[in-house]
Amino acid sequence: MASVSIDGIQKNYGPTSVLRGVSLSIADGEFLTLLGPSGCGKSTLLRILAGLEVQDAGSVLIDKRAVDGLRPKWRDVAMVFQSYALYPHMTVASNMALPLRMRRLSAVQRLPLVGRLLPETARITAEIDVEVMRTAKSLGIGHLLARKPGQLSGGQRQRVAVGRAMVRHPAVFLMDEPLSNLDAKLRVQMRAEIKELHQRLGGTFVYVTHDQAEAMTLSDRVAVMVDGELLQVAAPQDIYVDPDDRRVAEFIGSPKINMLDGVVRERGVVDVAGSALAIEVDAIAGAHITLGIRSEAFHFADHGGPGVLTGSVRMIEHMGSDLLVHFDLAGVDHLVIARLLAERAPHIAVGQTLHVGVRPDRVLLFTRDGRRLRREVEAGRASVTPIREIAR
Amino acid sequence: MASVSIDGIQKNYGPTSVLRGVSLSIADGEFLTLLGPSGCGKSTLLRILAGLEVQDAGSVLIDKRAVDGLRPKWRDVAMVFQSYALYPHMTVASNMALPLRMRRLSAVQRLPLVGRLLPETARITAEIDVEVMRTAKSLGIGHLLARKPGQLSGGQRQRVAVGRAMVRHPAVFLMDEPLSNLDAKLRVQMRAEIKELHQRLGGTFVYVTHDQAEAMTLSDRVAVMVDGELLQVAAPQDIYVDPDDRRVAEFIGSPKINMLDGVVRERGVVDVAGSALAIEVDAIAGAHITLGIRSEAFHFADHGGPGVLTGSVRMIEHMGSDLLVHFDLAGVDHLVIARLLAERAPHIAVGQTLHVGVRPDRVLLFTRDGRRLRREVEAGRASVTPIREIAR
Amino acid sequence: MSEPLCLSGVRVEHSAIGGARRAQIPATPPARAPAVAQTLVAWGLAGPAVFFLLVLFLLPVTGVFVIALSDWQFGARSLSFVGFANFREVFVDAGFRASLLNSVVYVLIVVPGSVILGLMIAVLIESGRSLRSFYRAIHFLPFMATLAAMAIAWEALLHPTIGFVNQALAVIGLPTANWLRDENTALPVLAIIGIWQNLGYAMVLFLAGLKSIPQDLYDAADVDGADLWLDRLCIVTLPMLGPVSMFVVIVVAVRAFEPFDAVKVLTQGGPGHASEMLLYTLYRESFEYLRTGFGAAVAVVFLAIVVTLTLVQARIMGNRVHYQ
Amino acid sequence: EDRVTIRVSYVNSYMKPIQEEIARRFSQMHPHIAVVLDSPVEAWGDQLQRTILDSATGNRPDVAEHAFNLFGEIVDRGLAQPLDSLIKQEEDWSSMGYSPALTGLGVHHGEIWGLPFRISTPIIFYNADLVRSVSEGSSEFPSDWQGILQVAKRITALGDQRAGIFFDYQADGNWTFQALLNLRGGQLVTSEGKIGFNNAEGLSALATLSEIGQSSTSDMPREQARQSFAAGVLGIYVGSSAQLGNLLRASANKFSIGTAPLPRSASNARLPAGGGIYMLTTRDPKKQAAAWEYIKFATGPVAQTLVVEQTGMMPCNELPASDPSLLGKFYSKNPLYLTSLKELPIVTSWTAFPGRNAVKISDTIREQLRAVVTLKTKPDVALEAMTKDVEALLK
Amino acid sequence: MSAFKSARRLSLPTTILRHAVLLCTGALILAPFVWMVSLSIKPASEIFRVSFSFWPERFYGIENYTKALTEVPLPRYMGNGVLVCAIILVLQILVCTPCAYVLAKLRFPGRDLLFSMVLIGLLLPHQVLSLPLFILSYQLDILNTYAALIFPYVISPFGIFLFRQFFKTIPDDVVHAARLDGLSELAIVWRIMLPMALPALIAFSIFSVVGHWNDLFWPLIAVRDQSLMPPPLGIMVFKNEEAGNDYGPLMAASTLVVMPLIIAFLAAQKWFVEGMTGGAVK
Ligand SMILES: Nc1ncnc2c1ncn2[C@@H]1O[C@H](COP(=O)(O)OP(=O)(O)OP(=O)(O)O)[C@@H](O)[C@H]1O
Ligand SMILES: Nc1ncnc2c1ncn2[C@@H]1O[C@H](COP(=O)(O)OP(=O)(O)OP(=O)(O)O)[C@@H](O)[C@H]1O
Ligand SMILES: [Mg+2]
Ligand SMILES: [Mg+2]
Repeated sequence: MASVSIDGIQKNYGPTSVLRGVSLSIADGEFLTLLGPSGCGKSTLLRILAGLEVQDAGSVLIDKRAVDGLRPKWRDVAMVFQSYALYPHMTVASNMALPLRMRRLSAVQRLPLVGRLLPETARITAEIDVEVMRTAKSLGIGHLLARKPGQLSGGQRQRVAVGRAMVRHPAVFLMDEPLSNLDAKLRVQMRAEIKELHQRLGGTFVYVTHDQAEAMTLSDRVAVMVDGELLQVAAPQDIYVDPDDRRVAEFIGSPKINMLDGVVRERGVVDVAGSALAIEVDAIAGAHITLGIRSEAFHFADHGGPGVLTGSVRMIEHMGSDLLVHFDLAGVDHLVIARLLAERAPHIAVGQTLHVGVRPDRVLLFTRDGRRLRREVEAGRASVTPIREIAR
Repeated sequence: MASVSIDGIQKNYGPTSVLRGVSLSIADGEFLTLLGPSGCGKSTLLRILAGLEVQDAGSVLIDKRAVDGLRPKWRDVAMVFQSYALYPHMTVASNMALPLRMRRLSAVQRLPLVGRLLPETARITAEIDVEVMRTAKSLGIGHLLARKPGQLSGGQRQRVAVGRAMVRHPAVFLMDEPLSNLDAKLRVQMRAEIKELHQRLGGTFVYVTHDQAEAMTLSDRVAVMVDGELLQVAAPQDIYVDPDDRRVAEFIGSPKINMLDGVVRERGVVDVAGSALAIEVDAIAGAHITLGIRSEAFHFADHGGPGVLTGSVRMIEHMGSDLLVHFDLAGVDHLVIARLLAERAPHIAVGQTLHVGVRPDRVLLFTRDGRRLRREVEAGRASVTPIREIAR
Repeated sequence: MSEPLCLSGVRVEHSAIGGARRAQIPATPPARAPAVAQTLVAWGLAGPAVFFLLVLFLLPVTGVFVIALSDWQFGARSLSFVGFANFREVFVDAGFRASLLNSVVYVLIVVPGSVILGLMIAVLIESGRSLRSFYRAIHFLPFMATLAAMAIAWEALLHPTIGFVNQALAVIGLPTANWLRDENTALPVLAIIGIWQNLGYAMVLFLAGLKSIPQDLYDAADVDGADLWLDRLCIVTLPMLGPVSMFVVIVVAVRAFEPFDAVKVLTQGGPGHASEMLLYTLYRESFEYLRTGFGAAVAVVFLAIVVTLTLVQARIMGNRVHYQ
Repeated sequence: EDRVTIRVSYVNSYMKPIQEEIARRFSQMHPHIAVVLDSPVEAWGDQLQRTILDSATGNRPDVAEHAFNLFGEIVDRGLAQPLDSLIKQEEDWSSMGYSPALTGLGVHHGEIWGLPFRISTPIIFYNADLVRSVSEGSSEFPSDWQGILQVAKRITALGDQRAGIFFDYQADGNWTFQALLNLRGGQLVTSEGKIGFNNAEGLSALATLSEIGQSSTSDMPREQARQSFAAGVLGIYVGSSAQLGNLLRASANKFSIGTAPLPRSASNARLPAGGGIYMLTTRDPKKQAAAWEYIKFATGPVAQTLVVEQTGMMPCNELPASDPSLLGKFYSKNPLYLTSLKELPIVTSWTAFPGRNAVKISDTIREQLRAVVTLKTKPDVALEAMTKDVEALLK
Repeated sequence: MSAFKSARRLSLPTTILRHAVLLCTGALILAPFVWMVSLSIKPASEIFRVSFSFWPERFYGIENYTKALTEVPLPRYMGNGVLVCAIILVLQILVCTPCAYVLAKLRFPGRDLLFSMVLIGLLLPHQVLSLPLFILSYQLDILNTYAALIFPYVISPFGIFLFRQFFKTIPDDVVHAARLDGLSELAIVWRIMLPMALPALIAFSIFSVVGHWNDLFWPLIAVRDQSLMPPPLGIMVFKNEEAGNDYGPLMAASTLVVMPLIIAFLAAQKWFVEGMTGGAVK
């Protein structure tokens, strides 16, 4: 158990800058997820934490100790790889025992034949076997110890990889997309198991994924990373309902958040796509802003009126209990998607006119260059972009 | 444009029977999706339609003509493959032109050097180029014609594959999981494009997927296939709300439908997990039945009472606007999942007691061996299993 | 062979349809059932290969056996079977026995030599970043080079008076030798030439094997604490190369049974029978001494050895190599 | 007249320039006959096998050179045409320089099968400078083995990679071994075709070989020995007189070369004549005439002059030696070439074991000889082994 | 890419050791080549002098190379080599690829039999069959012609095997797509499979050309005529003719014979390794 503190990490591969000064502190026992699109540098950051890669600037502290010069072995971290990286020629037991053997046995004791003869070796090996067995049992793979990885299913392999990380009780667990090789059903199941594992072990977890569902369901906090920068670090729910940045809002949530350009008419009223929405906004009249409206922030309205947007339906997707209705709005060049309860809106058909209401408290406001504009009530929580900066 | 009719198709690979008498008619211009778990025989059926595989029994009619002996080339079908199957050594233009060249140019005209010199070749080639260009433009890949597939992104490749299928105006489009190689974001976008394409071209589409979201959102009708059999063919919404079979109900919907065993206490009352639910069921008292309750059929209740289930919370997943609450019910050996509106249930925490109400009209009833038990009001719509058959 | 004809028949039929109507379903389906058609097409495509496999491999193998069991001579119009007389003669022949023994010794030197050196060099090349393709190319050159020509270079190198080897040895005060004319050194020298030639091949195969080891495994070993070069070698590299190694051993062993050019150019099997090896014996008896039956019997023995070797090794490899 | 092409197959690549020159001159005289020369093989045994193989595969040459001791094999297999009738048709045969002694070399079973093209004898070449430097004053080259080996030992002792003596025991058909036997009055093969060396002469010959081995360390391929000789590091080279021309050219006047006859150790000492005859192997009558012309030309005065001057062999035609314009003056100017010629009186035939294994037998004997020279085997042991091996192959 | 890629560079001593060892082995490996080139530019007098230096006192390269090119028909030998190798390669590709395709992608009765025939062919060392092949060439009356040099190699079981392995990695869907696009099976082989198997094709071509350019055994048996000889045989004849008297031109000729392959290899090195990775080691 240890806290992790990352301070101004930079990393370049040749001319391309992959990490541009990433800083982050992770509390002892926290489950932190690094979430971001493919190629944004998540794995690189994780590998720097593990000591597999050397940063160009910045430093890493584990348990308040700078570990920058340390080799992976001495950092007290364990890593679960996307491909599991099990040694295919070793049994599950040997795979899991390896980290312990490398630490507890001296180089001489590890020698193939000679090593066995040394007095201590047998005792230590027996100890290790006991620990491996205990860990394997706790993961439900006790009966698989004699098999080789090739004889296991995907889920079992994943458990072995976790077991290999667990067995030496590291201070920090690093996991690089450990579920992405599993099929959808299994992924959901293993997700729950990892969450349960974290609760049981109580260790510090740093988890990398590009799957938001994983990030949202597993984490204490989510760090959203785009292009080598951390955009926001917050609890999952906050990332969703209260993103700091337009890119975060757009990355999180499926279907993607609807972004509508609007102009402030007067205090409390914003003109959007021909309608005036009553939204409290701390900006001068005439300011150009962007409204982020999640699909579920819309609701079906029987007829037009103030605070109601009107468009024509272009496509309907049935999602079980809900409908995803794609509709055109005058003056908006992409389709807007509303998630409507199927029961409330049973008669919608393609080509029809649709009226949807917007819940003003669920509308997110951004400047045209992507910064979040918080309304007065929220001002206490985050830095507010002074509205004067906003170009007309 | 053509109707497709499949009649009693059977297919075995050695001893394993992959298709066990599949019959299905697809109307002219319909978008039909074959939905089923991996390995159930969807691709096999599609390949039989295309003529790439020969059935052991049964026949296929396209546009009312039996095509069983015909080679793929003469069936007037086009196929889009999961892997796109683009020719990596040819440019996008050549990839798209190939089907036309093979059909319009004679063997002699296709010869590498000699062919060019023949009088007709140039004219036909020019015609083909024009058509390819037109199709490519309509798909927004006009500027990519000179590239090779290796230089394209996943989405662009997918469009090229669709273009190659479109360019010769086939009567039937067959698509075998065309989106499964794309990442989640792109998949949603391409889904919309395929739907739009169908509306524009108006052709008959047979679409294979194991992703229900795709099936639900795209199709006019969905054919659910499990283990080489068609279990139900119906409109997407019906498949979801009114499944014929327990397997269909379990396959469709995420999270998976909750299945709770219950016993009929008396007419209109069913005992489930210690509570009595008021559910109209046409069965004698004491009959053992299974209740299928979708997660969104639960709603938050402040306190226990009749029609309310009570359990203890084991895990909470944040899903944006909703919470997925996993809870224990006395006497049920798996966790039950309820989808609750985040706003209505803000104070739930792991370990707490949870009360959830059930909407009786959303409960699906099944016999213990999996057949659907329809209630009286529904009896007109589907065959009803006589309740006397149900074992106590 | 009728397959090629049948193949063209199928093609003609298709293009005829293609000319008549395009993108339309013909009213009458083709007469042949699709499965039969596919079989015909398959055998049609494979036809030339089947023909040549029969004529150039299976027929000659039969031929070798027939000749080995008969008294047939070049130019003879008839033959009679003499049972195993040729084999009896082969096995009492001192030259053949020496040749067999030499081949075995040669293989026992060349195979481990090439494989171990090849592995060592491959691992060394891959363990650093600089000059990789340079080293790879250098070590692979002998495999490409025309051995008949290179043998002459070796001869010059090993020349007892003007050769670089003896000159160098003399300078550092080591004893010199007449390498190719000394019974004790001729075979080892040929074996060294064999290693020189095959090591590059083994190396390239190992390099290919090394490249297919996932980087993740090394990372995992690093995190697990196996971060010394030697540990990584023992825990990841060598075990992961296991299947490749078996392949390399087979390939090199089969090649090591077939040295000819160096023997022919450098020693002609001499001095004595000191460097006589199976393929050279086969050649000499068949095409120089014109002892056809004897030569064929040698061929059969040779064949038996190589085939057994390969099969045994394939069996040892067991399910690690999937040909299907 | 129709153009005819004839294919000529000969032995030894060092003959290539000479053969090409002969063919060129012949074509000048006979423009309608084109001559194609096969690329040469290096040993008479190979030549025998090549002709047999080529005949079996329908690829027979029209004229083929074969060794004196092996051409019987060709005859016995019916691969050549007798020349007697052709000779009879030649009107002035008697004045063409073919003495009965010469034509006798091509006789088998009473018929003439070929005309000799080259004759050589084994002789001793020595590096006169080296020999002088070790023989303290006496300028005569010793005439007995003991003296020769003394010199060899001294040269070997000079060190610096020097070798005293090389005896070309590798010569085809055990030619030099037969010479050692013949010089002792012994023989390789008896007239009945049995082993002729299993006796005192044989043992003595092997003993000499063994002593040669003791007095110098090097066993090498004959080409290497010649190079070493030419490079001036080998003192004495015992081999065919045919090498004289080559050695003179290769040594390029870096030192002076001397020649000497092999020591005789019996009154009835003989020397085997090395070399071969030109045989008519074509069956095509039209080609036969052309081929016959070629054979006559190649064994005639002009060609033989070339052969003698370039190699050091004896002429196979009596005309050139007596014609001062051809060889008369040459011999007086180049006394080294006379050593071999002087041996003419004691020349005898070069013999081979009968039967199909002739070549293999001589290979087997050669291996034993090598074992003796390299001191791997004692002479008596080698003699026994040799006898046993040859008997096995004679069956 | 690399197996040993790691964050940390090798330590300095290890790096030095690596280069030291590799330079040593490399030097040993190169020694015959260096010696060959060195002798090829020396006059005979320097060759036979007991002393060594790589560079000659008197540069004699031009003379030696001229002699190598004129003394023997070396250009002719090389021309023969090019001709024979090219024809063999083309025929092998023509014969092997359809068969490999059939084995990799079609299901039909007898496929396993066919494949075992290929495997048997792969096992058989070709030289063992020289005797019957020689007799066969005689019966066909093609001895001592180009045809004799070519015909035993018209088919390469190795080629079939290599292409089959590679074709197997090409998804079936590509074949299906091609059928739907209207290509005949033969057209699929030439227009789709072969271009997609380019690395295998290059690796195989190198193997084939190297093998047949360097082959001494069969030409030694099959041809007599100097004008038909491929390079190794020609070199051997040249060596015999020189009888070791003049290493200079001989080494010049050797250098000339070895050179084309080395240049070709250096040019195609990348694909070659890739092809080996893709096909052979699987
Ligand atoms: N060794 C390397 N050399 C050069 N560039 C590299 C190297 N490793 C990674 N990169 C680049 O750095 C960027 C970040 O890579 P990284 O693997 O960290 O991304 P990621 O966020 O883990 O993506 P993914 O979700 O696809 O795994 C990528 O653009 C990648 O191309
Ligand atoms: N050529 C074949 N030989 C033997 N079995 C086969 C063959 N092709 C398919 N199968 C088997 O037939 C069954 C159905 O295969 P099919 O490819 O149709 O499944 P699918 O529904 O498309 O699955 P997925 O969603 O994974 O693509 C599978 O169990 C598969 O293993
Ligand atoms: Mg990553
Ligand atoms: Mg499928």
